[in-house]
Amino acid sequence: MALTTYVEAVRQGIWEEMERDPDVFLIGEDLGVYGGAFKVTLGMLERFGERRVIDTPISESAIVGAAIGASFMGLRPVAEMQFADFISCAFDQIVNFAAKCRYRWNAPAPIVVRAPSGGGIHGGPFHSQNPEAWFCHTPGLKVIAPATAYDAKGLIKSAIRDNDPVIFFEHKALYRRVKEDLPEQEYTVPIGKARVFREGRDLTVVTYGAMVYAAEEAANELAREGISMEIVDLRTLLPIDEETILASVRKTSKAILLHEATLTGGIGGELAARIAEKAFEHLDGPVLRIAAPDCPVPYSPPLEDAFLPNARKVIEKARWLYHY
Amino acid sequence: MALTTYVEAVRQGIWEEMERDPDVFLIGEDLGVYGGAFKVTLGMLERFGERRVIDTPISESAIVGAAIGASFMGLRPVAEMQFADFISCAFDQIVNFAAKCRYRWNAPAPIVVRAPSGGGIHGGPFHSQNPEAWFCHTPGLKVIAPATAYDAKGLIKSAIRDNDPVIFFEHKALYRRVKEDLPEQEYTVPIGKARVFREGRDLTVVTYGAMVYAAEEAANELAREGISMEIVDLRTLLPIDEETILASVRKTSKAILLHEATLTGGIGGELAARIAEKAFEHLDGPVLRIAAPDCPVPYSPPLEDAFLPNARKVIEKARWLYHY
Amino acid sequence: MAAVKPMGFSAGLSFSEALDSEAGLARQALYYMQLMREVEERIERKLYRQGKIVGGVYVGRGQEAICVGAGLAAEPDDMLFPCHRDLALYFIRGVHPRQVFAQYMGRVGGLTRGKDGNMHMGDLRLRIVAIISAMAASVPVAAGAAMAQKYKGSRDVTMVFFGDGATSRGDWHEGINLASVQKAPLVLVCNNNHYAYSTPLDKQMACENVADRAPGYGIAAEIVDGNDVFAVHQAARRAVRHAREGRGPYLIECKTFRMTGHSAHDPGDYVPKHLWEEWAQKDPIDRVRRRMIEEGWAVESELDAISAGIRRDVDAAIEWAEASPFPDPSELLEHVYDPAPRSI
Amino acid sequence: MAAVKPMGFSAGLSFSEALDSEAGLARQALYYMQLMREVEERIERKLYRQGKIVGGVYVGRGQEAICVGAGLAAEPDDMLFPCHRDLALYFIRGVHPRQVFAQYMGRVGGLTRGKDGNMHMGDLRLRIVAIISAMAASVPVAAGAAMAQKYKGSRDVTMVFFGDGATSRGDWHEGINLASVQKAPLVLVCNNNHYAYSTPLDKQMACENVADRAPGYGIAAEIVDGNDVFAVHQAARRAVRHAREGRGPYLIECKTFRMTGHSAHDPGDYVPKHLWEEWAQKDPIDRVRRRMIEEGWAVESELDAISAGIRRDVDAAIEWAEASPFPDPSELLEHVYDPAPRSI
Ligand SMILES: Cc1ncc(C[n+]2csc(CCOP(=O)(O)OP(=O)(O)O)c2C)c(N)n1
Ligand SMILES: Cc1ncc(C[n+]2csc(CCOP(=O)(O)OP(=O)(O)O)c2C)c(N)n1
Ligand SMILES: [Mg+2]
Ligand SMILES: [Mg+2]
Repeated sequence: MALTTYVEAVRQGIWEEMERDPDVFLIGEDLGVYGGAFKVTLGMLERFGERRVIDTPISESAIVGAAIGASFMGLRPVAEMQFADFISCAFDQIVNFAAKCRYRWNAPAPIVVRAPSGGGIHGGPFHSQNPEAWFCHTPGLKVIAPATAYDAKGLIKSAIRDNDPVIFFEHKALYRRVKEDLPEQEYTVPIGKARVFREGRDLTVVTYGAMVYAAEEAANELAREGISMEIVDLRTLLPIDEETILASVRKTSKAILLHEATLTGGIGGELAARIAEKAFEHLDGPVLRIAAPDCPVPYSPPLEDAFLPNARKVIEKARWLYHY
Repeated sequence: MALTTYVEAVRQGIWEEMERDPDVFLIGEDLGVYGGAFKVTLGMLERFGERRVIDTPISESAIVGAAIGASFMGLRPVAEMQFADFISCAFDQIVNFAAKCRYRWNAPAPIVVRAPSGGGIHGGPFHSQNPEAWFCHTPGLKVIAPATAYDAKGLIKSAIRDNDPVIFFEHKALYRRVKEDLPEQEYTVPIGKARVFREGRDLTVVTYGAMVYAAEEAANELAREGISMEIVDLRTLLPIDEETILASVRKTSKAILLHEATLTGGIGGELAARIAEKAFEHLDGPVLRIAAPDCPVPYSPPLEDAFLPNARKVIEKARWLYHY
Repeated sequence: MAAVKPMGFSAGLSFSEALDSEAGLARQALYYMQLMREVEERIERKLYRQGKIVGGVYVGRGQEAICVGAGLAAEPDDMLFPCHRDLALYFIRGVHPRQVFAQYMGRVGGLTRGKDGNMHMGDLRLRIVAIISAMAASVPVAAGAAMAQKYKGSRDVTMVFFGDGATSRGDWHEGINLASVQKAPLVLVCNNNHYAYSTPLDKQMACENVADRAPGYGIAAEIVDGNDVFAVHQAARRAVRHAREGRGPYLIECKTFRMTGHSAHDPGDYVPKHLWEEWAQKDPIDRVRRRMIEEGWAVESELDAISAGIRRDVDAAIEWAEASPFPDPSELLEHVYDPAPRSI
Repeated sequence: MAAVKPMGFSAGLSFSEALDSEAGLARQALYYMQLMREVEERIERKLYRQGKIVGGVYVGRGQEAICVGAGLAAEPDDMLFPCHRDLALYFIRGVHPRQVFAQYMGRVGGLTRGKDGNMHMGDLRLRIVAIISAMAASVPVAAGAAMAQKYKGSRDVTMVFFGDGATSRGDWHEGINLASVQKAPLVLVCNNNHYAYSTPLDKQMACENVADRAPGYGIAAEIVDGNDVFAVHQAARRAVRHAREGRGPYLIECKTFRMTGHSAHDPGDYVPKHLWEEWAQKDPIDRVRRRMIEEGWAVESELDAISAGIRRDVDAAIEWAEASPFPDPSELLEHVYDPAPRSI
């Protein structure tokens, strides 16, 4: 059976939802003829027509704003930011309007904003960011960041069906690197549920997105040294699946939070806080974080390599923590 | 001697810098004739003229963008957002451009963006937010949130002189509530230094802005019960003065992080993470956070009262932690 | 065009006349304009000063002809996006004044149950989208609503209201441009009241009229006397027809003046006195009233009776609102998310 | 107007002729256009395919007349805000091609020492502001630079470059509007190449020309043949003069065509073939060259020698760039903040 890439998984998920529900439509830049900057929407114009695959001017705020407006009318818009970095141009519409509509006046805004994020592609300061933490600090939103093709497909489908606004981060470096066997039958993956990606005894790494693979590589290496590392893949970043995280940490007694986004103010802080409060009695060592350092994402390979967290950095910290 | 309010302290600080440096100018909405929505710039048009007190159209992104452009030319712009809530309209200019200029191409962007923030004034979901965490997750920015009139004046002066972009949060509920004796002579307050607002032995509350007073009220009450609570007022939120925080927690062994912004993804997480990593061995109890719950800021008084953290909530948690 | 079915809060008022006759329009328009004025006067000049209003107060005094004239040109299925000086739109759609008072007082009887306040209210069932506080943010949202109307093949249109100040925002530009490229059925109603807060027009824009921007979007536009409810209404009808016919957005610029400060805490003393005086002569309510009497559509006593009826209704509405309870703190965390997600 | 003092990388070229004569302009323009074309061809068609370029590649092939024609109308103290197809502006300001190659390869010899890449470069000493990746975000920033020029009472102006696509962004609107209200000395140069990535003009805007938006801002504007470097230059001179005289912003819309895909990884196969063919006839470099020979300003062999000089310079520049080291990882955290804050 043919393996499905991460990018193809997202595409399939959207495609299936477009087939299933005539109210689902796409809005963004260069989605139609071009199939999107990363070709996620390739072929959709031919299949679904201009009515449901809307190429817009370069107007991120209007793309999101229009999606919200259409969602009030019963439609299910899937908006694309060409790069996650440009989501800051639509920030007000997302955090001040979409996130609050239900709360303020009981008006659901079931939109999905897709945002290809992440580094490792030499995109430099404007095409590599991981801006998820901003949105995790915005009640009313849901935030998703799948690591596997299986989850990418299952979660984009759930996101489209969800009745709340969802920010959906797709990691660019995984688009073509990750390949999996996907089920023939339809499936969805529930929002708000983390997954134990790999079981382990000695310590827990909580992570998501591309860093799941850095953790995996580290775990393989550590296993050879007899260190058994559990990996929790968050999948959904908001709401946080605290239960799964705490269960793992209570089991292993040691926690590392790992993300590609920069350290200060990143999601690692939130997770550490929850662990330090709610698993305090179970902790056998300091709660560690591994993240990119506090600077923009640099362009040149030696700088970007130094910037990005990787297996080596995880191994070092994990060893230290194991021996703590 | 006359007491100086917090709002007047900010005003004096800006005024003095305008007198001192002809390159300092103001840009924003309704600053001139009207003196600003909160009257921070009252009288400045008369004193400094239209050239240096620029009323703009309703264009937050252009206000910040123009400030950055002017800063490249050697000027020292002080931009005002009428309410901090509208800073999301200028988000891209701040986080993607101002924050990265020095790093990307060695071009300093010494701007100050002033943003009246915070609840307790029945402003509802659009006029009460505390959006500081977004900016604390943006390397290249400095973020300030004074609690006292003394610090408000000293820090706005430092912010204007600083060579990096500064987001300066002024808490609206403190504007007229806080009154202090200020020194006759000129002074500044250094950016990046927290302050032990009140010394204590038994536990530490790390906080900032209006919550310093909630902590103080709680500390007074707890003192009567024989519980001695130390209060650290961060003053600068980025860069974080880790040293002062850790010193306090190592001394008291117990930490509560308190902020008015909503819990998840708030600065409390970052602080908790640093404590749980770097003061782990000193901790005699879980690291606790007190913050607004994860929802928009509601309008109606009973809801807003339930939303805002206050002395009572601090007392409860502090008691629990003390007896832990 | 079918007349909008109004509530007619005041028992004494009959809406039998169709909007198609000027006399009929005059009656309905006068009613809604007066109701708006009365409700806002109570809020601003009484309840606010009594400390009964929880937050800020922004009124549309002197501008009532705009939302009333335009609002009466919309059909019940059309979407409305009011701005902060368009209170009458709510009444036209059947919101009761008591709900508005309760809203301003933060009571559960308000449209948002105290979650949000003052004019920040909406109800999708009534096809009114709540104000978005960031000026002009509603324009792209309205563009999307209009695009959805087209998507669904309906004949409905969307009407979005904003001030001159809002036109400086990037969202205004992006929203209109997108709507125009998409030929979405969007009617744009600008209340150009010459000020944005304290900022006069010449500090906001270097062109003479907001409508001068329409050619840059390839959209139709016209300028009307915003204090003449008949003129506004006719323009709005043209605009609605244009949009309904699939010819894309249509901008109406209504020249008017804000007869108050920006909000209840602003005396507006930056406004040259002569402007207050000039514009007071053009009061849109006086004008309709005078015309109705001149044309013989009504006699003075009849109109006085309507005013009296409104005052009585408003008295009762305030009483109702004051009796409406504050929300219970237990409601604080309700409706942040969908409590019962669609099963998937 | 004083001629810009150019670098003249190629030893064989003399810049003695002033820009005021058409012949002089032609020589300089041809040189910069050819240099830009040669550098970009090497980057896109050689180095990129050899995997030596680190990130994406966007070139201005076929559009060189715009940045060259406009850039030569600016004086050295004027501020420039290039967009991503305006490489020659850097050369005009004295950036050496080797720095550009090093920049694209992520080496320390690039303008940003590898911190940023490709055309994302700038240098305040040369009065070139680095590209802001978000389209049109540079417009408010340029407005601010122009406001500062006025603030300081200088006679300098600011020139900002952008494409048709950028004009849909809110920042474009806010920035021009603010600059206009402030009568800031801002020259706006639009390269209207009929596409934004894969999106043709009619999906971006419903008016015919970008310049149709100028009246909405009360600014002067003109439309020129963007493939005619003489026309662009004269328009830019008018614009600069207008701005320098304190008459506010001036928009030049240069009609042109992008003779490539959006970037090196885009074959651009959504572009109708006939458009490529039509526009190939209008190549701005061919046109200057032909005219120079027709007018007798130069003979063919002379021009060939210049081309050859450029090729040699570029060969050497690439060699230099490839020898430039990658940045050391220890530089990662440099310059996030001011390392030595002004003492306060
Ligand atoms: C983006 C944004 N910035 C600032 C404000 C604060 N504010 C509220 S109303 C207003 C003036 C609006 O002027 P205009 O659009 O002309 O409407 P008017 O009040 O005159 O009816 C301002 C500046 C806001 N609501 N949104
Ligand atoms: C705000 C924003 N959205 C999307 C992009 C991605 N992007 C880069 S260039 C481009 C097209 C630009 O078109 P135009 O302004 O016409 O310039 P051209 O490339 O045609 O010269 C797009 C969509 C971006 N850079 N910024
Ligand atoms: Mg106005
Ligand atoms: Mg273009």
